[in-house]
Amino acid sequence: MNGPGRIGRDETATLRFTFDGRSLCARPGDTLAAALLANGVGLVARSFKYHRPRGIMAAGVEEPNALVTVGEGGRTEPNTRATDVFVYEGMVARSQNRWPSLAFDLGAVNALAAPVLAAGFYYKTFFGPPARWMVYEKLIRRAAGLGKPPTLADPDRHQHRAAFCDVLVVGGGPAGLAAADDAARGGARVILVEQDRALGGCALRGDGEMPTSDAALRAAGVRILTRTTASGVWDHGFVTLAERLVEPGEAPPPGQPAQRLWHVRAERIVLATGAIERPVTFAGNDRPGVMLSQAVRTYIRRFDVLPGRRVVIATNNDDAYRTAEAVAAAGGEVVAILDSRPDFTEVARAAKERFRVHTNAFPHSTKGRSGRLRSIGADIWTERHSFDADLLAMSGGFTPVVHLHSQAGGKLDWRADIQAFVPGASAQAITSVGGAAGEVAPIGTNAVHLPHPKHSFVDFQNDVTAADIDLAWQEGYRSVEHLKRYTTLGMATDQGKTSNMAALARLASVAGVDIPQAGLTTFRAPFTPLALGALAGPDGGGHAAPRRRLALHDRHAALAPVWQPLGYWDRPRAYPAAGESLNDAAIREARAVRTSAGIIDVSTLAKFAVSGPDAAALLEMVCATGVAKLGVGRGRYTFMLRDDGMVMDDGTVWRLDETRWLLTSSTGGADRMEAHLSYVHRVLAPHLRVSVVAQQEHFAGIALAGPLAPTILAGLTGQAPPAHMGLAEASIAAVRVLILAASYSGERAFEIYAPGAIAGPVWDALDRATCAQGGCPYGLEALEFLRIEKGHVVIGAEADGRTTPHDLGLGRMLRKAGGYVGAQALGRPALSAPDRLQLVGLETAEASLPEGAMLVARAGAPVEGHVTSAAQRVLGQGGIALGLLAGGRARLGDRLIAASPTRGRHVAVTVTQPLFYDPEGERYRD
Amino acid sequence: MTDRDVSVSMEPAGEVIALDLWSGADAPDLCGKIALLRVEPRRWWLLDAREADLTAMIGARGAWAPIGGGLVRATLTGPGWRSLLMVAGLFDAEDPAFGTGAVAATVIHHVPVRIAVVGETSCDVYCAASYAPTLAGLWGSVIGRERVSLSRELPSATIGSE
Amino acid sequence: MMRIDCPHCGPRAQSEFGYERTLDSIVTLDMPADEAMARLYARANPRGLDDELWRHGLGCRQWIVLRRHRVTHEIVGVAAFDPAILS
Amino acid sequence: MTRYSALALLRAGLTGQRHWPRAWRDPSPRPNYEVIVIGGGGHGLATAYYLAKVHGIRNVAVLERGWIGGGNTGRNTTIVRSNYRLPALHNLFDFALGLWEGMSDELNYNVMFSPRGALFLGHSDADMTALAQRGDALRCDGIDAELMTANQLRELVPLLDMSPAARFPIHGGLMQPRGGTARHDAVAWGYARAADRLGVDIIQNCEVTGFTVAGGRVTGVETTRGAIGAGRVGICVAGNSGPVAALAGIRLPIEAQTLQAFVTEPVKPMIDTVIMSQSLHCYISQSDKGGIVLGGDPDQFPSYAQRGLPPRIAQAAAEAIALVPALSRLRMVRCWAGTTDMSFDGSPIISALPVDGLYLNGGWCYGGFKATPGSGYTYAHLLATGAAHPLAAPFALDRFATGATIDETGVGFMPQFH
Repeated sequence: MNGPGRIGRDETATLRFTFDGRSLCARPGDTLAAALLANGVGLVARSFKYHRPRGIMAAGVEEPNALVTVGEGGRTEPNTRATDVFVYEGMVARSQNRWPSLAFDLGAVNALAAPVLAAGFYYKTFFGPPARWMVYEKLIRRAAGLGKPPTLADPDRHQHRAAFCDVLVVGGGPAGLAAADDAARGGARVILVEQDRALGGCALRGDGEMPTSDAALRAAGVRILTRTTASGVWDHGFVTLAERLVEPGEAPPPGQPAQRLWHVRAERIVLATGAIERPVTFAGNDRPGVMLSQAVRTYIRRFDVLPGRRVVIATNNDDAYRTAEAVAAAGGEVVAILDSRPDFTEVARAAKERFRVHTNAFPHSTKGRSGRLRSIGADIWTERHSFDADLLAMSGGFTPVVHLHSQAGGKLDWRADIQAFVPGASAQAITSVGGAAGEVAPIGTNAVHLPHPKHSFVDFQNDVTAADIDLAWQEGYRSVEHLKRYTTLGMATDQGKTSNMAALARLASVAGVDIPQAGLTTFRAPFTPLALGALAGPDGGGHAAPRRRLALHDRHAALAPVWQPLGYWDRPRAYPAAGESLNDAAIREARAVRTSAGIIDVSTLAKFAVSGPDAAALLEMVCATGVAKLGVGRGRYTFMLRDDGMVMDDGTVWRLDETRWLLTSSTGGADRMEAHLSYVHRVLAPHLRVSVVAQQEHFAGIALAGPLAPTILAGLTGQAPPAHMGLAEASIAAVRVLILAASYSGERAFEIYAPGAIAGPVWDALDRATCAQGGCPYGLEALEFLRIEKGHVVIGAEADGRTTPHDLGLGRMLRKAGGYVGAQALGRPALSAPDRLQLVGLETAEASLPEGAMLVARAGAPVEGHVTSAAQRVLGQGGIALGLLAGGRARLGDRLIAASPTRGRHVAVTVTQPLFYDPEGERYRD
Repeated sequence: MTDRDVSVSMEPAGEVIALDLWSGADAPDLCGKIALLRVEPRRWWLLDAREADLTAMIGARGAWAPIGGGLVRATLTGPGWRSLLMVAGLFDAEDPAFGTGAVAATVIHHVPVRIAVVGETSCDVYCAASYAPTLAGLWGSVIGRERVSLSRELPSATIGSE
Repeated sequence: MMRIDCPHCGPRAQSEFGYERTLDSIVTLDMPADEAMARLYARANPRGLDDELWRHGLGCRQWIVLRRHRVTHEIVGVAAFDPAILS
Repeated sequence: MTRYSALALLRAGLTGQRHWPRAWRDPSPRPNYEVIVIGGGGHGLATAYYLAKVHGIRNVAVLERGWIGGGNTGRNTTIVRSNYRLPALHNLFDFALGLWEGMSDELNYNVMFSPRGALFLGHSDADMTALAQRGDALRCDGIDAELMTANQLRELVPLLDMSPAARFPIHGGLMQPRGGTARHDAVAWGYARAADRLGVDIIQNCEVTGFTVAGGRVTGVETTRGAIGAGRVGICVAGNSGPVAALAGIRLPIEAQTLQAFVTEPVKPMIDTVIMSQSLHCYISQSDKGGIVLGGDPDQFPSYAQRGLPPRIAQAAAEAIALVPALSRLRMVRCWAGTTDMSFDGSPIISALPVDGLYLNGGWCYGGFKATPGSGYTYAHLLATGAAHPLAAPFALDRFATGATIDETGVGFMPQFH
């Protein structure tokens, strides 16, 4: 018998799964890698560039080779490490990056072209126009990539959860368990995370003992999270933990999330993340059957799987001798131990009693066929040897997992005895223990003999060889960052976990410097790849933003309106009758307002109660218009500027009594205005005795507009309605309401405010009364028609953040004395340049003109402005619009083209005043 | 996980008044038996207070405005409330020091909230009414829809699948 | 994701806070126009410490001042905003 | 100098690729240069190249603190487009786009400029109007822009969620067919190699620590490798403009901020164009290697940490999944951050500074990569002639004092919100 297989009889292999359609069995607790080996499967994958056959090299998350696709449909997870997925009943796994099959992959022809496809070859060829590159690129893209992506939406949810602790211990091996135990005894809040399914770390492969148990720690109050990876350490002890609640591709129980991303804030972090064994660099070191030494032990002792029967061990340290013991104990044959060190260590000497141990021995090449290793060539002292073997267990030393320490800003120190970086000074309250702190076997450092650099792989997944590193150096890509980017070294899905140190060693040797001088690339989050769905958490699946519900939502919904998104809100855009188009509905609604009456939900307007003896003083700092002289019971249009003099927002300000005011402003600017009021009050004028309370949602608002509005309101309230820009309190449907006689539509109108929680009956009463008079509810589209006709500007359209009050024709409303935010900016010369974009009206005989179109004198002429908002006349014929036009106020009567090349429309327009309806405001009078 | 040991009921917060004081006085000293929450250093929410009563209590020491019309109170009942608040949260509701009577303002799943601890097995979470369906959706997904009830006065249409 | 020790609320996640501007770019309304624009449009922008105005907008909504290192993100001082620093 | 070509590559294959020379020399600084460009990113290297190529000024040094291309050139999401709304911006960026189209041949270095189209999605009628306005502004200035219907998008990007019930339903889009991506590192390397060939000294590991000024005129720089004299000095260090200008006692309307990006594990082709959104804050493209490259909003507070906020990544991931639901199970393999030079109107500064002979190219916010050749070309013009190139003239520093700001988003003087 040859190749990998289960040790002893496999009666407990009860889980069924498939690999490339082949039905196989696994034991509960098997990783896919263990199960494949148990079933004698050695060839698992094809490499990225040369499509070389690859097997399983590691037993943990550092695996560079054995990437497979797991799961089906929307749960498909490509590029899953076979060593980092536990088999579950019915699991479907597939190999990837091969065609037509894993065993016979036509892509392997790339290997023949390897002499040309050296590092960075694509920078030197494929010239010509971009269109030609696009042709090459298409082929390259198809050949690149690894697994096929899913095409369906993810059916599962992913959760985000916060946690806080005194001590976060990362790593559930002996060192981590001891740290957690210590911390818990001190009464601290402790979280222990382990990326594996089981605690134990190296103890699971028989190295060391567990100092305490899962149960004991839980009893001490430790929160233990297994199958959870600390993916990143950020500022101030913030750590993201990715918890897999089910395996890749596995369906979670109904209603349960598949993954959970923890946001942990830790006072102190203990990193017990262990060390990663390094491969040895030699020709053919990537072949199936070449495996890390500790991985071999893991498969034997944890999974009862012997990855090969005839085993050669290549090492530069004593640790690998334990693998020889394990192999022998499991019934395998240790063919030879190739120790690169010239002298026998104590351990080697002891091993010599049982095994064939060679010193000064280096593997130089491998031979294999059909995905099986057959023999290993080695240089021993000055002689060439060949060993028949189906497994090479290699150990090139150990690299402490310093990723999280380094991500957190910690320094790294060089340790020559282990040829690796270890954690130095921490930038945060972080300590490393155990293997992560450098407690690993020292290694021999005699020069590595490398006769075939072109076939000696350093970064297995990206097919970067020692020769590629040499070439990059030769071409001047000498900074380690240039080297990495030029060769793609360390940029594969394993992020160089097994390759970084070997690459640095090679770089240092060509540069003739020590490794620390060669430099080190940055460690970046995540430690292991992290699903976007888990990152997105409850925001995934299309919910990247909450929906805010109007207090009157159900009233509108009953009328089946067309909804319009506005920030997080959805508001009715129009209420079409059956078969009616949006535009027809909007025109019908707008005409109702012009001829009888309409009601519209204006609840989302920002509202602020500004109260106190200094309320007027605050308002005059915020508002650029006169406010303080407003009489009690009166209101006024106002606008606010930013520090740079641009119009920030507009609204109305009302004096409810001597010291109580109500300020309204735009929906979209509500949060910004809340912050601005707070800024002006608390930062610029904290001495003012004034209270600002946001009442945006306290009041639902319903505007009643139209010539019949006063009659309707009087009928409902039993009292005379307030005059235009006056206010009153009244009752409608037994609800106390505040009535502000403001108009946005150009008709006599009232904004009626009632507490949101009890506004329903008010809407119902207004709706009934309005409909009884031939009116109707209207939506934002009709409102837009009405306000454009009346020339009211909208924040975001006309006031686009680049317009001053002068640009909008509001200059005359500015308070001469200044003293408001933005006043100091208005004197800048460019703000009074004659060619500034200024607000104008535009009209056309055509039915409409394209909103957003450019204004030009004739086709092809320079752009002079644009259409900001367009509509059709509500009662008359033809299209009207507001626009911003260079020097516009001086150009009344000019004839221009509203040009929209993207929509194929060019409409002749005439420049007018930005006011198309009732210029004298006569309709506001009763 | 214990966050299933909790149920939620959401209803309009009723008459709530925001009170700002600019004198050195503190609201509890002025407002007698009115239940209140300190939500900012100089702002209190008066629960079930009547504006008419305030003039005499407060005088010129501050000003107030009603906010209850747009406020929803979610009452979380059961020992799992702390755990539930950690889902999509930022604030350490599991801190034992966050005890009865404590009030904290924070954000849960994009929704600005104020959390008031009522007792070891109960807390109130206040949010703007427009966001109530979002929170209800989130919580429903964690503890089961059947454990989250929304009062009929709240907009109920299509609770998201958050 | 910094932890900011709000003087009113205690330590909270950065997500609850918003950066407004540096202290030296606050424009008071009594400043001459030239000075106002100079403050608005010029920042020290150091690779080191600066004084910044933040707001705990999704918490207690108060304005606070951070003295913060812009490379390490170390917060060496945090205080409630004090208007005296403007005069 | 060996010219790169397919033939040369094949020939090198026969000789084990052993004969490729260094792509650029590693010279020691000379005592004096006609022009010193501070900053060996794409912009600085392009500036040096055009100084030599267009203006015949070859006595030029590029001083780089670390390794060339190591700043924002190597940290962006590689998107190239010119479809800005405001004329000053789209004219400058479209000039750059023209240079991108010929860059690989011009530099004899394949920068893999891939005009696969840059698509903005619209999620409402209001979005579509805003996109039409942008498109109309572009088309009236002769720049390509096409409105696309939902049906066209279904064909172009089959994995888009076109469901009307989506949180952000996709109504259509605005496409710039000439937009696309390029290989970011190659841009720095290509310009470096071409500039080096023309005699420019590219000096790495050389940090500028001060300016020498005599009679109000700059005469050179102090560096970690000694003082170097220069007739003119151009700062070109976007991300670090503030600290470098401060060495000359100048405060700028710029604040440094972190912008993050991230990439997934490589998968077979799934997205063939660059996807952005009018009202969301993420951008999506697939690299030639197969990784999905994603970016989002800046971190909105001042920082040089080159380390970002996890919630920003979460937001970009959520929005990307909302647009392309099949992304949910792909895994982020790496995230990184750059330091952006956020200006106070969101537009770059290409300008003389108040010290004679000292110039600034900076303030690129998060839009610098796509401008690289145009930025270098117009900055070289300014450094060579002392007068602004017409396309760069609107981007003078004094625009903040005069009020002639160029504010694409309209958010004003708060750099964190651009």
